Amino acid sequence: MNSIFLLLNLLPILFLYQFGGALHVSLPLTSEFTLSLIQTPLGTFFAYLSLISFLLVTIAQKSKKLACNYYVLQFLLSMAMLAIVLAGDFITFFIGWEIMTWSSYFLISKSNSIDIKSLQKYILFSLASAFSLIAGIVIAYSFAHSFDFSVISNSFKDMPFNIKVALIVLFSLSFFTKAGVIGLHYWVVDTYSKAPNLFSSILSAVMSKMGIYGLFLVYGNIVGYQELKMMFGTILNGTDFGYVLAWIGVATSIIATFKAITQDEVKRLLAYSSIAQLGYIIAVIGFGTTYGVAGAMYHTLIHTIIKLLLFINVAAIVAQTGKNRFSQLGGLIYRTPVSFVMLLIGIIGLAGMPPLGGFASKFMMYNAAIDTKFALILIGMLFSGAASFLYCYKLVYGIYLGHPTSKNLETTKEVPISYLIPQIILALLLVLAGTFPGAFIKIINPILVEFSLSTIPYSGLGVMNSAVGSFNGFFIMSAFVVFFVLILLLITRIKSKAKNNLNRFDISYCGEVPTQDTSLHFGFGFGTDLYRIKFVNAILKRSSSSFYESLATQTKKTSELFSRMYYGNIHNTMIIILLFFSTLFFIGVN
Amino acid sequence: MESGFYGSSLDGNLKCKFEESGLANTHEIMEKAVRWFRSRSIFVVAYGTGCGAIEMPPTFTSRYDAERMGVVGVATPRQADLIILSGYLAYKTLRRVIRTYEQMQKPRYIMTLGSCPINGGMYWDSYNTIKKLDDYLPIDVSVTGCMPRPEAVIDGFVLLQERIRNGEKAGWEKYDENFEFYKENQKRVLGGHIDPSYETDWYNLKSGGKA
Amino acid sequence: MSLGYYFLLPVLFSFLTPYFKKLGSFTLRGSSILLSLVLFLQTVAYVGVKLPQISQFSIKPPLGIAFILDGYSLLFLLIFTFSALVVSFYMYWFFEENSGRDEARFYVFFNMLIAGSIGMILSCDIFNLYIFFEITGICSYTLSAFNKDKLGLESGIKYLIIGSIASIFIVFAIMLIYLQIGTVNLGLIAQRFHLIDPKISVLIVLMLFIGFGAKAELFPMNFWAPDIYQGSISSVNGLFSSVVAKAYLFVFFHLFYLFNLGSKYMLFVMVIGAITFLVSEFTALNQTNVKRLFAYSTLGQLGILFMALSTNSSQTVSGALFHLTSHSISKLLIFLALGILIHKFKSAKIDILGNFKSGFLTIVLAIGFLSILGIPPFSGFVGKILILKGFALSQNYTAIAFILLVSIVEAIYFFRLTAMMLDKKRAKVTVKVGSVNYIILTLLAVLIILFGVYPSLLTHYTDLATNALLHPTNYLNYALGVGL
Amino acid sequence: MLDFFNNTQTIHMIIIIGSMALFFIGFYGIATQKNLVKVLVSFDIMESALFLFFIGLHYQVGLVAPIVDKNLKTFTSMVDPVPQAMILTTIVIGLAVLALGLSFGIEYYKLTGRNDISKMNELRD
Amino acid sequence: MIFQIILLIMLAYVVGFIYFGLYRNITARIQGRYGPTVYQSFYDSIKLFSKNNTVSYGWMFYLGPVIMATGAVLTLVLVPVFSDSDFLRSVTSQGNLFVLLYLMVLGPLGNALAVGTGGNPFGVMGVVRGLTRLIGLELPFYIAVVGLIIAANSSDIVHIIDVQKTAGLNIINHPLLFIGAMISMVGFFGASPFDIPGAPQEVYSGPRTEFSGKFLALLMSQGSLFAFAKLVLIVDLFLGGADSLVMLVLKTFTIFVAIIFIGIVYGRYKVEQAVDFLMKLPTLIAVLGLARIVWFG
Repeated sequence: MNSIFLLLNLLPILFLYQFGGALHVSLPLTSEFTLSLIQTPLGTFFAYLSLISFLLVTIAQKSKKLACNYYVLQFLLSMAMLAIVLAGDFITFFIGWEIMTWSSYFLISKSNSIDIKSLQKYILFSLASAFSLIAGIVIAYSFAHSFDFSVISNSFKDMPFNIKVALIVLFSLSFFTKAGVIGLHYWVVDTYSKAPNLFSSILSAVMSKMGIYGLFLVYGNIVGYQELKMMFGTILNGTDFGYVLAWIGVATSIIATFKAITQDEVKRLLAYSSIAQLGYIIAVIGFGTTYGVAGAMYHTLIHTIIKLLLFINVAAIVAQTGKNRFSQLGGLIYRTPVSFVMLLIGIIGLAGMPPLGGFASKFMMYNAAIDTKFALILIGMLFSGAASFLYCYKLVYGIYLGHPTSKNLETTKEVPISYLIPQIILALLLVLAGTFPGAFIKIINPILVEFSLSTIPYSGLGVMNSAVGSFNGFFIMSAFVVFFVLILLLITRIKSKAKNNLNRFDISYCGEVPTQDTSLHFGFGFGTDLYRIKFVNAILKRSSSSFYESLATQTKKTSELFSRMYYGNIHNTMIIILLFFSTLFFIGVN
Repeated sequence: MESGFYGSSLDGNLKCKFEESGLANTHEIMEKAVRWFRSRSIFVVAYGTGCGAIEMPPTFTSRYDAERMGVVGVATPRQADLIILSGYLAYKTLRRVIRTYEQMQKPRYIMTLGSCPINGGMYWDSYNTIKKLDDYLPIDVSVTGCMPRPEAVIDGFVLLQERIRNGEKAGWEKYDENFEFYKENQKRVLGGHIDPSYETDWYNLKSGGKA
Repeated sequence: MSLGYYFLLPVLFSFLTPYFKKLGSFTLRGSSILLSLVLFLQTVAYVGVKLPQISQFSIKPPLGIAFILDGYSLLFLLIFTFSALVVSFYMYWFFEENSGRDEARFYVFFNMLIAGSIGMILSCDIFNLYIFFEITGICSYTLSAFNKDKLGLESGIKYLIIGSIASIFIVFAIMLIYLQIGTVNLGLIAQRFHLIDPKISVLIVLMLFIGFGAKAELFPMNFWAPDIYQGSISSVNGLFSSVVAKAYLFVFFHLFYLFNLGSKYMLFVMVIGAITFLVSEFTALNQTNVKRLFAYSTLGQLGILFMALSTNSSQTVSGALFHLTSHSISKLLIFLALGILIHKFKSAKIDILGNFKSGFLTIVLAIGFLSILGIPPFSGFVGKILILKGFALSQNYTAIAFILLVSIVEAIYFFRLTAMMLDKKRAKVTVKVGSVNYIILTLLAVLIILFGVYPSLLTHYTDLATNALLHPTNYLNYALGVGL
Repeated sequence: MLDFFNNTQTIHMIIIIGSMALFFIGFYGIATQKNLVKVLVSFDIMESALFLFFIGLHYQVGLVAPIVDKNLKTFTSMVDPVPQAMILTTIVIGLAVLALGLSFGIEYYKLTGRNDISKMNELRD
Repeated sequence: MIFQIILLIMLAYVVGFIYFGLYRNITARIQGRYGPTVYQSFYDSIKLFSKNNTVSYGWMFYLGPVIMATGAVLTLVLVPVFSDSDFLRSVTSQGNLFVLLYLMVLGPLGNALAVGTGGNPFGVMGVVRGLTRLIGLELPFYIAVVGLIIAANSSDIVHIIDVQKTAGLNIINHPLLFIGAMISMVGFFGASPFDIPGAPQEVYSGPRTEFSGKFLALLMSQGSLFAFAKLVLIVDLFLGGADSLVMLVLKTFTIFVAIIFIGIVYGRYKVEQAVDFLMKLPTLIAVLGLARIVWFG
């Protein structure tokens, strides 16, 4: 079963490769709308991104015995995403969007840990996103009289200003919900953490990117960055619109970062981290400059790789140990060393450390912010980046380092090879992305042309150019490796009888002798300091849940109020009908 | 364990190479240099038992300033070269002291303050204090007095530095050589509940977990 | 074949039912299936024929009685006969499982119900329309009281009381019309309606509005509707939802557009529809009985249809008719599938029904739910997007926002049910679906997907229907007997 | 004196007033009465009022009933037959509904011992 | 080039150790003590390298200090040391200020892995405190750096140095940024009042709890390299770089002494106090400086 769907997942990649950018299909659905698929550089980028992610996740699923319908739904989901990114009109886009919504809903429901409340959260937010999208679509249609992207894009300039704003707000809301912007992220964490472990990787790595794709589509293609600039005016070197968007993104990333640190469940942490990373993308996506777009695009790529890697890693560990909390894990480094190295590479990328790809993408975004002189935005991004080290460390410490918190962790075996293969591929990609950041410029330039922005100069595979400085990823990577090896050689030459592999209880513990029962794992002590910092405490103690909970309560109350009318007294119903008639009659006659 | 005070500070192979190439003299010089550096930098973990604990702060602070001789306090036994036991040791304390001592990296030294660790002092007939610490742990320097003044403590440091410089046989070597002896004595006072010395290689154990 | 057979055949079968009963239950059930099949095939035969078609009895209209089949009624005819066919197959299974029930009573009124509903949409004479209205009404009262227990009888009585009020209003209206114009022919009435004194015409319109509105379950005249759904068996619920309510809706808008009422009335109906939609969807949230829940859902969908059909724009109306068709199919699917579950669990409480385990039922129910919510690639999506598109073209953004916002409320309970079906933690009871049900539910699900994937199949007919509804010139000509 | 009544206008006026009075009696009945039988009776009264109203308004002095017998000389001398036919049909329907309602009521009364329509509220969530 | 790198590392090693010796000495003098010799840190380092034993808890524990040292060396190599010479210019042009900002954290994070592997909860507590402190600590420094980058419109350090030649030193042009950066630097040097992560009394000297012998020596050595690199960075950013060794020593020493004097007179903040403080006054100062550049520059 797995192999069949592996091949099935491979097919669209080959198909796309075969077409090589010239795909243009249109299929009349009714006399009024046509389904059309057009391959643009932007769409192709996202198409490969999602398809390859699905392929890798399918490889990882080899060791799980999944039912056929799971694979079918997953394939449907991948096709829906393909439809979204290759869509040439809004109807195709929306159909793909909704199929994505429900097929993922059914996939999430296959998890063992899911409950109705989380499912409801997921689907309601997805539908709210979809309905906001369709509202935008029909409003655009009412002016353009077509669902076609190019037609809407052409007629956008002639729409009234308030309609333009309404369209941008509606589309943005829809895609923000998918990407999990703060305030609209209420569904994200529960869903990511309770979905099937491997499917979480798809949710975080690919599905949230559909929101990003939508934002690119709307800002870049439908509205156009030039038009955004003309509509809203400029501030510093960027647009007003971009500035507002950037604050939304930065707030998202800061708040989510702090929330991530205080999580005890591994996947919840990853979910918040995902929100935070998408916050970066949203922060720069509206700049409307070459480097803004490039940064957002590069971070999309890198975040997809990292989150796939991390979620697959965590899924493997959860499958292997049956534990999913930091307070229940720990000390796995000597039991599952390969997994540890993979996670390590992942978090180095996530933290945006130089030799790996994570840095190149962050560098691009920072440069975009400097280019537009959005200094405070840049500070916000750097700040959230600094805070993110804490959760990166929590991730690796809580699972792999420290002490095992239970007996069976001491006998855990290395995770199955099918989990490791995609991880190794992704880690290699991450290393390559850091070593040869210049390769990305070649990918991004056609997209920049599509958005009619200036392109980035290309000077060699290793060099990442930007408006305000460049760096040589290849040099830094090789220098790092060389210095590392040299220092390692040096330190191993000093034979000061390193007493290797000590008993894990032989630690400086104030003269005490810790035993099996001593709580030595600091997995749940993380982030407690944060509550005492006033600013962070203010973030942590607030939650969007109270708002949505009260919304739910209000809805329920309204519902109860209305259902009180339907109390089944036929006599009163009759009187109401008669009164209604009389009222209407008097209104009508007068 | 190599003979010689400096232990394996230099690579064994390197030493052989020195000797083969007729540079034994160089080796000698390096040995001396290492000993000198060791004597100039002594990291102390101050185990404040008994009344001597009060003498240590003045020793390290402005008035007597042990730091000028390279003697500086650290928090963990892993980093320390010297442990100062500043008074009588109850059995309970002894257990911790042994643990701490064994966690220190060789070369490691013990310095005691006052008479209690030497002969029990005023606790000579106590039911739960150690009378003669040297039976349980090898003492390098005993500073006598009840209590010794900081000057005396500093004198003890100087003595220790001299002994290190001269390459005299130190307590930790005795401990290694007479390990069984010391363990027997420790067992006698601590009963059967002697702390593990962590000889087992936990991380390579297939079954894992057992110390 | 004359249109009269649409009425005559069911009535004939209805009267022959005691005879069929003597021949055995298989014949009885088979006769109903045969009747539905014949009617459906006859309707299918009309597809592609030049419309409108007229069948006159003895005297030619406007004096005589006639049945007219135009594009608008053809669509409804297809829905009704198809629903009848599906329900008759379902009832075959139902009576197999529940032997000992009064089968003959059901079939008598079932056949008559079809006759009445079809008569209502074909009749071009307001008095005949009233008669069919009453026939449908009486049959529905009896069918809703098919379970002769407390609940069934209560629902029968309630339905009967409401029906009586509605019929009094309609009779009054018809009398006033006749007094003013002196005719009962719809064509003539439409032609001369503007001649009536405005005050009287307001009264007439209001009376018709109350009469048909109360039956078509409009707020605030629909407080009875959930009770009726709760008290009757689920196949009858399916009939009520996809046939009876739609028949009243048909007449409502048929008269609405024939009388060519002004935009003030349109706005009024739209607002009433919107309120119906809002109130019903919110109320549905609070339900624990699955039949009541879907009754409210039906009311809500009728609300949308009222909103959309009253716009007088061909885009919206066409979309609404598409949505109506898809809603009929979906609700039929849902009620029939629920019928299987209710039969198994002997209860209609959601908490209890959620414990079933059947992959097939889960899939078809999910398809039904998604379709009603208007999620692609199911047929409901096409209907909803067409409606929204229509509203967008008339730049009625309030309606769009309203529909979308309330749809989220609708989604709450639909997905609560879905989540309950998918919940692994519940104690699961395996439910076997018989082969008959397997076939009909699959058929319905396939239709939902088919119309969603290939809407041109249906849009052709909805466009025809829209044209016939909004521009009834041909219909009027036929009704007036011009050129016959 | 009696000629005054032999006037179409007057008769129509009386019929309108009378039938409306009857109608509102029925109206009052369904608005206030909770006994199922009384409600059904009220409906019947309302219907009857409508019938009277309709038939009455089509009556004109000097015209005969549209029944083909020897009194009927010309078609112009009879009242409009359509209302008559309609009312006949309607009466039949009304009767059927009434009968059905009463039978429901009887069955219900047998099961529960109640016939108060405002207390029929077992159908609720 | 390789020769130059070795030269630079040796220079940094020597200067760094001497600075740390001076640090201890000056501290002692301020406290009214005689204090150790200037070379004391060097003695400590040799002694630790020559310890007979060193505990290790496995390969990650082994690699941690190595990663940290690598980070320090890489940082050192990428900071332009001399302003007007080609000394290592081909190397420094491969990176930029952002690379440095992140490289400065790479080492500590690498070491944190080793601390975690060591399994000592006190060590991890120290790491967590350090990372928490980092949230506040980096803020003023980042603002200062961003301000300078925007002012020079380049993240290339050499360019920032060159700009100062014509436009005057950044310490004069942007004093607010300098103040912010200096307060951060106090923390980066692990000086009071921001020295909570390694508090010996509370968390058993924090991240270094389990390190002994050559690992501790390596950590100390990289610390001095790193300190030198940071000082050179500050000099490059605010004092226009140094064109000769004498100027370099002079300028770095001035900065160093300033940091010592700030650090020595304060007690130790708790971690939340430290972050709270850093988020308020220094950040405000730096933001004001930044606003001046962005809006009025």
